[in-house]
Amino acid sequence: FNDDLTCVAVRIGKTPAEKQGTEMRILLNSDLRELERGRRFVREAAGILPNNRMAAESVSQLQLAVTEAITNIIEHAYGGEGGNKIEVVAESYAEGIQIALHHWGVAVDPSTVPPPVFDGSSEGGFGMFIISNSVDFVGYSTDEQKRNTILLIKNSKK
Amino acid sequence: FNDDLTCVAVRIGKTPAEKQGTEMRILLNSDLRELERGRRFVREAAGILPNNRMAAESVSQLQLAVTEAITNIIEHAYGGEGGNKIEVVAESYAEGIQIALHHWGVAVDPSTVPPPVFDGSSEGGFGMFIISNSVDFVGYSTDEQKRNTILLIKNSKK
Amino acid sequence: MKLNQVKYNDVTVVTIKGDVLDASVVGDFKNEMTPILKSEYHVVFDMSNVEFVDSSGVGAILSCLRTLNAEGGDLKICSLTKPVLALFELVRMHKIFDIFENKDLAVGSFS
Amino acid sequence: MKLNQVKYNDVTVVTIKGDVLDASVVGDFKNEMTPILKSEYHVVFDMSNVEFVDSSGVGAILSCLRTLNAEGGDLKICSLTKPVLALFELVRMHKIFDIFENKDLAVGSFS
Ligand SMILES: Nc1ncnc2c1ncn2[C@@H]1O[C@H](COP(=O)(O)OP(=O)(O)O)[C@@H](O)[C@H]1O
Ligand SMILES: Nc1ncnc2c1ncn2[C@@H]1O[C@H](COP(=O)(O)OP(=O)(O)O)[C@@H](O)[C@H]1O
Repeated sequence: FNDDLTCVAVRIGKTPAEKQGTEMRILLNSDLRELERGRRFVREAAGILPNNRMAAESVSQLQLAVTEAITNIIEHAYGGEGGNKIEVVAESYAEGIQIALHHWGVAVDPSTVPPPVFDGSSEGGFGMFIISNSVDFVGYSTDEQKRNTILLIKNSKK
Repeated sequence: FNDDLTCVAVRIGKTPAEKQGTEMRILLNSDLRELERGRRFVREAAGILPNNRMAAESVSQLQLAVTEAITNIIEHAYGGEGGNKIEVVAESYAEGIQIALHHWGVAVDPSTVPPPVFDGSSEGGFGMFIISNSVDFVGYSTDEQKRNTILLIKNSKK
Repeated sequence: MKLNQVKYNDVTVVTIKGDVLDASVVGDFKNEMTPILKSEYHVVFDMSNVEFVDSSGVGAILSCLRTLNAEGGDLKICSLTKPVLALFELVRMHKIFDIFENKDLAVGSFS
Repeated sequence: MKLNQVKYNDVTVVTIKGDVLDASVVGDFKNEMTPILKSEYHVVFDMSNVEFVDSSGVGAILSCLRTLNAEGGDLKICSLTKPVLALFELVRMHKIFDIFENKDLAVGSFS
């Protein structure tokens, strides 16, 4: 990790996030208290383009997907252990927002995850279903440096 | 540009493209003869994951969108001038493929482009319509270094 | 997380005062609910302040319902904000919970 | 780009021999078509070899149709491969062109 990223992460709480054109980055700790910052980051990314008329409902859905993804990274990929990093990169387009969540924990093969049980008998297992149903694209990948990416795309127009 | 990219571009014609985990890159010249290489690159990206069962029809549609996007970059963004670069980056997921086309020419605001005329009276103006209708997401952006990106996402499952 | 409790005869209305019920606060929520679930049978969650719930929040509310049901009690929910209702519908929880537009209807449903 | 020409009475069947008709070859295609459009009135494009067409290819074929129509001639198309037919439908060109399953039907349609 380079220090610039850390610097952005520190500053985003106070000032508008560092903007690189239409790209924004934030570095989060593997701590559930970071979820609020993750959602604020999404709100900022949604507001970055003057003509990006993403409906409030769509922004909420993207925030929900990002919350679930960060929670899964912290709880499952990092096994609930603090001190690990999650890098979040947003690219804003008039047509929508792309959010890439990078982590260096355990990868998941989403095709092995069973669908949720909706009969009220299970209190968990809804996260990945919620993610898939709140955005227009979700992809999971791992590169050769063992960096995992969860990629989310949300169209502005529904 | 760094030389590594150029190197990849040179090699892709003969060997499978350089693979960085699930990411692939290629550097194209602003020359319409590069279109075929663009399509071959898409085919390779579609074949990179063993469990990426992208239907042949979807691969064709993504190839079509990439062809139209490269053509637009060469003809409109670069005004038909040779000697300019187009960097193409593919990220493959089990769930689909993301293709980013980067160029340093004139940006387009897609909201200003009129929809095509379908009555046979016009021989052009179909490109952006075809792109939008051949992929699941298309986004246009420009960063502060004047690098333009056309981002295309194609889901594996239709 | 601070919960507000008001009793209407044998119905306890619990108002969630924070605007978020996500994985970062769900532990506190469950802890604060434990004594309430031990002492009460008829509970209403007034969620009018809650603008954001995630899957762990849904799971925690479901857990309250199951605890109460196991003791012969029941849980009703009221005043869901738009995004929260949308989530409940997405995970089909509108078929599991009795959801009411406002507190009065939820309280009244117990009698 | 090489075009193959065969005459059936007053109908000229032009077979596009390459498998691609995109912006990189559309200039050649138009050049090679120019003399044919000048001398012929009834033309069929046999596209059975063509696996890939882009918007400029569609535009070029449209241009041939318009040239022929302006002289009182006509253009029919046949044997579209699946991806090419999909593109024609996407840009509604199946409503502009007479498209036939095979060469015989296309040639026969002129009589
Ligand atoms: N990012 C991730 N990294 C590793 N494992 C994950 C990840 N996301 C999900 N999982 C696995 O998939 C399962 C289902 O996840 P999810 O649908 O979010 O429900 P829950 O988190 O409630 O279990 C998890 O229990 C975990 O085993
Ligand atoms: N990448 C681009 N860069 C600059 N201008 C573009 C780009 N793509 C499209 N345009 C503009 O939008 C117009 C419509 O493009 P398109 O729909 O592809 O049809 P055509 O290329 O046949 O004109 C173009 O004529 C051009 O002015």
